[in-house]
Amino acid sequence: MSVKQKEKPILEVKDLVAEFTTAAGRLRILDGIDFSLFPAEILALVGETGCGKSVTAKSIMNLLAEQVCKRRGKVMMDGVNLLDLSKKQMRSYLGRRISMIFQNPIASINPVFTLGEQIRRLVRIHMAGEITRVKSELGCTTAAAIDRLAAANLEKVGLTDVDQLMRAYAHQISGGMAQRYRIATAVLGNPDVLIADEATSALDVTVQAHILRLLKRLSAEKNTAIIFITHDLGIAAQLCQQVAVMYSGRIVEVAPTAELFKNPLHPYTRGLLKAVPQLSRKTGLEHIPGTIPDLRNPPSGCRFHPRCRQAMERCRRLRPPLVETKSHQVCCHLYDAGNKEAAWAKS
Amino acid sequence: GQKNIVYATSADVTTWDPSASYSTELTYMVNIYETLIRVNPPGSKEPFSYILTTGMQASDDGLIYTFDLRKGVKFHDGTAFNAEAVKLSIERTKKIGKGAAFIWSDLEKIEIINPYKIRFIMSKPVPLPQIAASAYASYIISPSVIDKEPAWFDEGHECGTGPYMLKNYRAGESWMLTRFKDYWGGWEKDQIDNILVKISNDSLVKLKMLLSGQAAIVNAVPSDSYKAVRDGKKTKVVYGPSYVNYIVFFNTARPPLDNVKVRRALAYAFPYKDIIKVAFDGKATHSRGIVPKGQFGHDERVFQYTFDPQKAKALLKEAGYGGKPLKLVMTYVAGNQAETRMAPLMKDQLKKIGVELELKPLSWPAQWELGKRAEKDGQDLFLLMWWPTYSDPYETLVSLLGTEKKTLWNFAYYSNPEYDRLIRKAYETVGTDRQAALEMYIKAQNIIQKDAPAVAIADAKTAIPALRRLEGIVVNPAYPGGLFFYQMRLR
Amino acid sequence: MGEVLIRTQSLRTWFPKRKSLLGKPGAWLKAVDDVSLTIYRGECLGLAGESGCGKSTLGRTILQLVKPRSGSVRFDGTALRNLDFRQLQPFRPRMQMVFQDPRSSLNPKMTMLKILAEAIRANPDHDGDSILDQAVELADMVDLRPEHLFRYPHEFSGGQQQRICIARALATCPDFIVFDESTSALDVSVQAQILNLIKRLKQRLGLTYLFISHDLNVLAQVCERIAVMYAGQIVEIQESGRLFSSPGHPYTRGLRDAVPIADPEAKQTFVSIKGEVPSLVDPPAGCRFHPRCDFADRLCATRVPELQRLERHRSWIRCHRYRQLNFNQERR
Amino acid sequence: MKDELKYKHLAEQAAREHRRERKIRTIAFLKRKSAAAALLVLVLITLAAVFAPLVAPYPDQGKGAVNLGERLQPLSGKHLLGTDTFGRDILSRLVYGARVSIFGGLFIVCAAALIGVPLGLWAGYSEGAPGVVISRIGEILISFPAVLIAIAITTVIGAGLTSAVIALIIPWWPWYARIIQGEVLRLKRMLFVEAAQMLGYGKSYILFRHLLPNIMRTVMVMMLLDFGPAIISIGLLGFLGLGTQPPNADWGLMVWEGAPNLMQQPWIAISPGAAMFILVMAFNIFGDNLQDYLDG
Amino acid sequence: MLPFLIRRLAGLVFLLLILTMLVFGLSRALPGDVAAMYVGLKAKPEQIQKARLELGLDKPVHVQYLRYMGRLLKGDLGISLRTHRPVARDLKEKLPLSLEIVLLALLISIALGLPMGVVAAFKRDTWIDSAVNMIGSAAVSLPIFFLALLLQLVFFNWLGWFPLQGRISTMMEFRDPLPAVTRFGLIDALLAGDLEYMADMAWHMFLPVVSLASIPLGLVARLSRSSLLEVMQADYIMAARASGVGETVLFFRYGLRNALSPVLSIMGLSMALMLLNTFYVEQIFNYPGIGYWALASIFSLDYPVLVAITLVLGAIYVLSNTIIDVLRRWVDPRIK
Ligand SMILES: Nc1ncnc2c1ncn2[C@@H]1O[C@H](COP(=O)(O)OP(=O)(O)OP(=O)(O)O)[C@@H](O)[C@H]1O
Ligand SMILES: Nc1ncnc2c1ncn2[C@@H]1O[C@H](COP(=O)(O)OP(=O)(O)OP(=O)(O)O)[C@@H](O)[C@H]1O
Ligand SMILES: [Mg+2]
Ligand SMILES: [Mg+2]
Repeated sequence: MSVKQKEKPILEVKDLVAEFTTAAGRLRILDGIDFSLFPAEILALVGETGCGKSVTAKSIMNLLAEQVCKRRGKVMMDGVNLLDLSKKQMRSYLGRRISMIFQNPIASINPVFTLGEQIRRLVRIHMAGEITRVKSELGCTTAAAIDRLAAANLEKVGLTDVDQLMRAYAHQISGGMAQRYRIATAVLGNPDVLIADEATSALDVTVQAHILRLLKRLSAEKNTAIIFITHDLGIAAQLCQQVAVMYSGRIVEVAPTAELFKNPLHPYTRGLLKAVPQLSRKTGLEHIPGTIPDLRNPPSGCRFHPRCRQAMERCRRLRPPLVETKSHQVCCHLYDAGNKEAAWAKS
Repeated sequence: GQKNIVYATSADVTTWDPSASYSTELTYMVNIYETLIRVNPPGSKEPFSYILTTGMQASDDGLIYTFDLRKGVKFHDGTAFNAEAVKLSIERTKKIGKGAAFIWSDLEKIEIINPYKIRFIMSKPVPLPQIAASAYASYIISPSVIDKEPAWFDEGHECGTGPYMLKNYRAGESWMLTRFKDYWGGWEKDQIDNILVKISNDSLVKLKMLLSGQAAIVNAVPSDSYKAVRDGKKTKVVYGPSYVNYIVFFNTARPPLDNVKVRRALAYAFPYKDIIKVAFDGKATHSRGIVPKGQFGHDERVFQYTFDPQKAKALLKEAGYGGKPLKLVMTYVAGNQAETRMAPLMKDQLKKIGVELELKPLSWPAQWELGKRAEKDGQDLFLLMWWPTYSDPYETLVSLLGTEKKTLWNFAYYSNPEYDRLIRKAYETVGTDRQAALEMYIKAQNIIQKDAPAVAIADAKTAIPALRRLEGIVVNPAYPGGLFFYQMRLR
Repeated sequence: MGEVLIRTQSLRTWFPKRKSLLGKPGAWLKAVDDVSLTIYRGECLGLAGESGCGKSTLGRTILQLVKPRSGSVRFDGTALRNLDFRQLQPFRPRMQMVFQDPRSSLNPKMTMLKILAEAIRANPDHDGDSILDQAVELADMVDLRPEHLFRYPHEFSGGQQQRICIARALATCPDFIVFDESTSALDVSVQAQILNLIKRLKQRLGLTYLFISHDLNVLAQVCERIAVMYAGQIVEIQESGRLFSSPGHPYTRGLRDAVPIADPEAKQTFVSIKGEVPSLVDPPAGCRFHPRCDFADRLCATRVPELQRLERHRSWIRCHRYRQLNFNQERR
Repeated sequence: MKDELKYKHLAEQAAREHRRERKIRTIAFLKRKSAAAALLVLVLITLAAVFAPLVAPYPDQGKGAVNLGERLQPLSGKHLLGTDTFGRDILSRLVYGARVSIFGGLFIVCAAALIGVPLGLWAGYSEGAPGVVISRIGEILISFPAVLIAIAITTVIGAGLTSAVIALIIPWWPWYARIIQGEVLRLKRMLFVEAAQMLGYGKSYILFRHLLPNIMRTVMVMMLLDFGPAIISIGLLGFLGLGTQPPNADWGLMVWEGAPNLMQQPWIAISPGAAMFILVMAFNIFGDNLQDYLDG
Repeated sequence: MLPFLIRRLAGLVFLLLILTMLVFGLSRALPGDVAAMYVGLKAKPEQIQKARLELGLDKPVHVQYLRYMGRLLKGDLGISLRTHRPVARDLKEKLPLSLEIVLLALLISIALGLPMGVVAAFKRDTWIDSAVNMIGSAAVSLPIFFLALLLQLVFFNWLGWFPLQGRISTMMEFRDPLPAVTRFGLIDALLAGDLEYMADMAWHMFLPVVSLASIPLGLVARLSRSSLLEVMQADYIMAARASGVGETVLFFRYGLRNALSPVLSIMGLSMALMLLNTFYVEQIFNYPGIGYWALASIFSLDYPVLVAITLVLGAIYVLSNTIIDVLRRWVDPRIK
């Protein structure tokens, strides 16, 4: 954050809290999320299963039904808190300002309509201006203009044989193609923010590479800011400028990528990095002991303390504050004013 | 305008071929076709009315009958009626051999004397007038259609001399009887032009149709509703005699009903009065022998079983069935309203004398089929609704209890040579000496009452619910279910 | 080391694809097509390749869970292919498999104890009285506590479920275990736990593994040798270190380069293999990889390359041009 | 030895925990008003059926004894639901008729499951010929009107509740076979089946130890939801006179017997019809709730 | 698509073959003397014997069956034992009557049930939702004969809004019948331009159709609700929402089509169920269709009619399922 202080963030999430009401009672899934996203920035959001990455994404998009999930806090975009918007008001944001792609690309395409039908509808929704432009330029019908725009959008994400593709159904195409198609539909309204929720986890490495390259290009060309949610620290390292590490409903550390990998501050981040298998590393893997907390009765204080080797008495009682260092933001008692030295010493 | 009525009924048509007809289509047949003579209802001055004839002479030995035929009668297609038509019709019926054709089995030949005089020569002195007036197998058909197959008729074609013609036949659903302009009897004011027949098996529907005025006449309403219809402002019930009676056969071929005492015990245990009240709305008579009241052969001298549980118990004890309850099975027709009401009453009473009666309602074919095979392993009691084909007790007596090589109707599996001989003799005597025949019939019936292979429960009455506006409804038991629309007047 | 535990020879597993009207297969899906490989006792052989290339099928064929169409599998000297159900039974406990999806591998209606007991009983020479003791021992071996034995699968986390699966595989005292993507559904930290466990067990019990994964990083952690599979065929078998430093096959290289490295310094560009995975029903003629290969020439398009033995012991490659191509340089 | 005791203790504790959890869930389930109401209705009717001789005001009339003195009485204190054409107390007959509905329905559903489930298991597990043959037979039986089957059976063994029940089971079990077959085909792809195969266990072992426990839930829900249709079907056959025979009570038969009097004495037909409606509705609501609860 | 249709057709032929064998075999194996029934009440032994020869009943069963099949191929279904009319002819008259009310009932159950389910899903957990749920449960729980009687009692006896029975007013029956073009009464009346006739017929059909429609209506309403709710949870709905597709389009266009497939399957079942239910409904409303005929034939063990009806019902069952499957493929291209 400190690097880009001069720029204004395009998206700011402040103290986002999400609570689910389930049969088991109220679950506080998000426990105060804070981060900012700057134009053209790719931010990685990493963390273990169930730590709330997807809920964060869906909360930002305002996609969760109010009855199931109560949210507090702010998701600021252009000075507007998205959480305050009604479904109807939200429509002027979704797809236009902020968009999202999901883990399973095939499942996120409606199986009973052709790809063409679906993308055409989105063209109609988001590209009204272009449609009239193309119509007047080429002197064709609206339908033809829509077709043309749809095809152009598909070609932009590197899909070939577009005519045939538009006539295909979701189950007839490969995962890689499906994800390209989803990206095409997601960025068709030129959103400023794209959230990619594990967008490549279901794909092969070779296909994943293509998709990652595509996203990188997109971000560079269109100034789209991307939140890339992933398990894979490799992707975070290679694709993103900033990395946010999440643990059980909180972001425990945010830092520029190089900084984070070189100098992880939070004990959880450190553990995570040591657990990543790497071709080059010959030494054995280390793992974080214990398991992720049960959200039905989360640990008091710092939610990570039961698994933390450096846990102190304070960690058990107090929720750690957000501490800003030169390049990091970290949520840990080790970096409280009084404790700083101790922490540095230990690391 | 026209006088139209709706007749709602369950009496469906099994065939339109007058030679083969032997079932409920009789209702319509008597309006479309005619017989040479017609039996009059009991209590009439004359035993017969002349229809297609004007006179009849019998020889003393009862073997030769000569008829004078009516002149100026036309068939529905315009063909003239004459002796040839009569001869061809009867011969066709005999040849086809379906339905009630057996009534002509003692006919030797028919001689045409002139176009309007014809002679029937019999091999035995059987009661030919009754036969010629039979509700089945005695209709005169136009020579123009005499060669047609039954299938032709079954499509809804006809060609008779009757006052009504058939129109718009929709099998199992509805059809119309419409006035034959050139009917020899001529037409008067208020006679009915069209009768729409609507088939309905549901007595409730028929009741509602009648009450709402949709139907002018129906063949039945729910048993408990007769009072309401009878007392209705616009509706009435016309009662009349009927030859329909309900008979219980005892399986004499196997224990315990092979024991006459047990059979008699049962006969004393049936609640005749209750049955008449609940099943027949009080409008039936306690049977006296298996020949129904009103028919020739029915007589006060025939012994009658009455409801007497004490006696029944005593008889059972005598037969050695005093202690443990006796288990018996009774079959009856599931759809028959009277029978479904009789059965529980019988069961209830028999229980009181220590007989456990299991009720087994079946469809008619199933009941019949079981009855035919049942000597060893079928029902013990067989409840039958019966009506004679023609107005002579012989058919009833021989069919139901005469010795049979293969069971057809004798569900008692009863055989008594003396009885067989007696009724045959009576049958052959009736043409010449009616009184002697009657004595023989009474004797035969008393044999039955003593042996008790079967006991008749009730002789039904015909009850015809109709609108009060519809007059002239005449019940003629010789034509069971037959409605003579020609006699009716709609005011 | 050096003793052969498993040897397959020209193994072919074809699945009938869509039946014609008469019920005869119209076409075959050649999931495994001409695979010959050797697994030595005590080693861990990795199996890498893209999704759908037949990795799982190969593993299952070796274990005789699917019957091959032709070729042979020898386990400890015995040809397994022609054995019937009964004859196969003594071999079953000696070979086990651990799947990718632990949740579906555990019967939701059985407690962990029942699951383990079932496996223990499957071993013909198990000690009948002490099933509970053995179960406790097994639980201990996979770092679960005895009280876990009485829980149902849905009461465990994903990592714990995978531990149960491993314990079940161990219960029969096998010689050989196939791990089919056993860690790919897990989080990194849990994955690390499981990988460590697997490695530890191998050392402790002297097991032999076939370790299937699409994640080369993971394979590098546990395997001595790695086989790379492409469209039903093995294209290369290499010692794991060499495979990364100097991959022989263009496909292997492409695969290697596509894996993101968790080190921002590495500066990867995500240049990857072009094109899509070929259909297994009618794979390309010649070298199956040639349509996607940057180095293919005419020969590659027409002639099927043989799996050739490299100079180095226990290394094989299936490529016409591997001598010309030298990917010896370190990764870019 | 000591260890064993300890494990035994642990096992007991686990079981206790399980029971407690189930209890909590059950209580939550019963807190749903509709479920509780439905269950109450079911329990009441079942109790009435079981203790018919005690519950019915006139037990012998419930069994068919006539009482000509009190024919066609309207509702009154003496006869809460009036009397029928034989003077029998309708309430008593309803109570006895409940036996037919409940036990007949129970029998049909159980028998259909007992036939259908094993066949479905077999068809699903062995694929190939048995699967095809069983599903073909099922298809044929399903497309065969039950009334005709009832007729056929009636002509052989006579009309009665037994024939009606048999006639309904015949086209009923294929549904179970069909659903179970699908379920087995699904479960068969689960990896635990393969795991068991790998341990050397044979088909029947896997079928009964692994697949069967996993389909029991489906079967239970299906049986519960089938109860209503089964009861109605018995009623339908009773209505046609192909089911229970008079003078025994059966709700369908009672509607049929009462139908001719619908205009003057509507209570005769309406009470059994309404009773059947309430019972079936209770089963349906309870089944729906249970399904929700098991799925959720 | 074509191979699929061919396969289904082959299946149909196979099914009919088995059905004929079964029913034919049953009709011969079961007690009940076909010849005696043919001759009718009070038949004499020699008449029965004659009929036996006439009907070919003296031949071995397989010969009889082959003969029957031979005639069947020519469209001859034999002769009714009860009415002695060609079965095929009656079938031609009565089947359309029943199909007409069954199809109308199907139409109504969809036209009402689907919107009910959709609205309930859309207004999930509101009073509308619970009302639809209640109505749906009640509709499937009503025994059909009871419902029919109740409708008669209320709408004829008490309110007098609808006629009691039959398919047209008796007044109309005194007029000449309409030319039978399609044999569907309403359509024929429309073709003949006789709107009065048509209205009268529709008025008579109302109560039978309502009775028939009750169960399918409940099924469709409940199923479309639950299916739609399930579909609305799917990833692709979430994805479309995230791309800015409006809620109404999402629900009524994207969601509905996905939810339709199970609803369609239940319609195939409903069709078969309703055809069986005509047995009761037509009896109660005195509606002269195939159900009424079947029931009358059942009680008189009119085997040729029963065989024919079984065949027709079997064929309709398979055909309607085939149509439904075609529709489902059209709605959902994933179905293979
Ligand atoms: N609709 C819901 N109702 C109740 N709980 C939910 C719901 N959606 C998510 N959760 C819970 O919220 C927690 C966080 O879920 P989320 O999907 O955000 O995790 P994630 O970090 O995306 O995990 P993964 O890496 O597996 O995708 C989980 O414990 C999950 O069970
Ligand atoms: N039982 C089977 N019947 C038919 N086809 C099958 C069967 N099992 C696998 N296949 C097919 O064989 C091919 C190879 O499958 P396999 O599961 O071996 O691939 P894989 O390399 O393990 O892929 P993944 O990485 O996705 O697990 C696939 O196209 C698959 O569809
Ligand atoms: Mg997620
Ligand atoms: Mg696999």
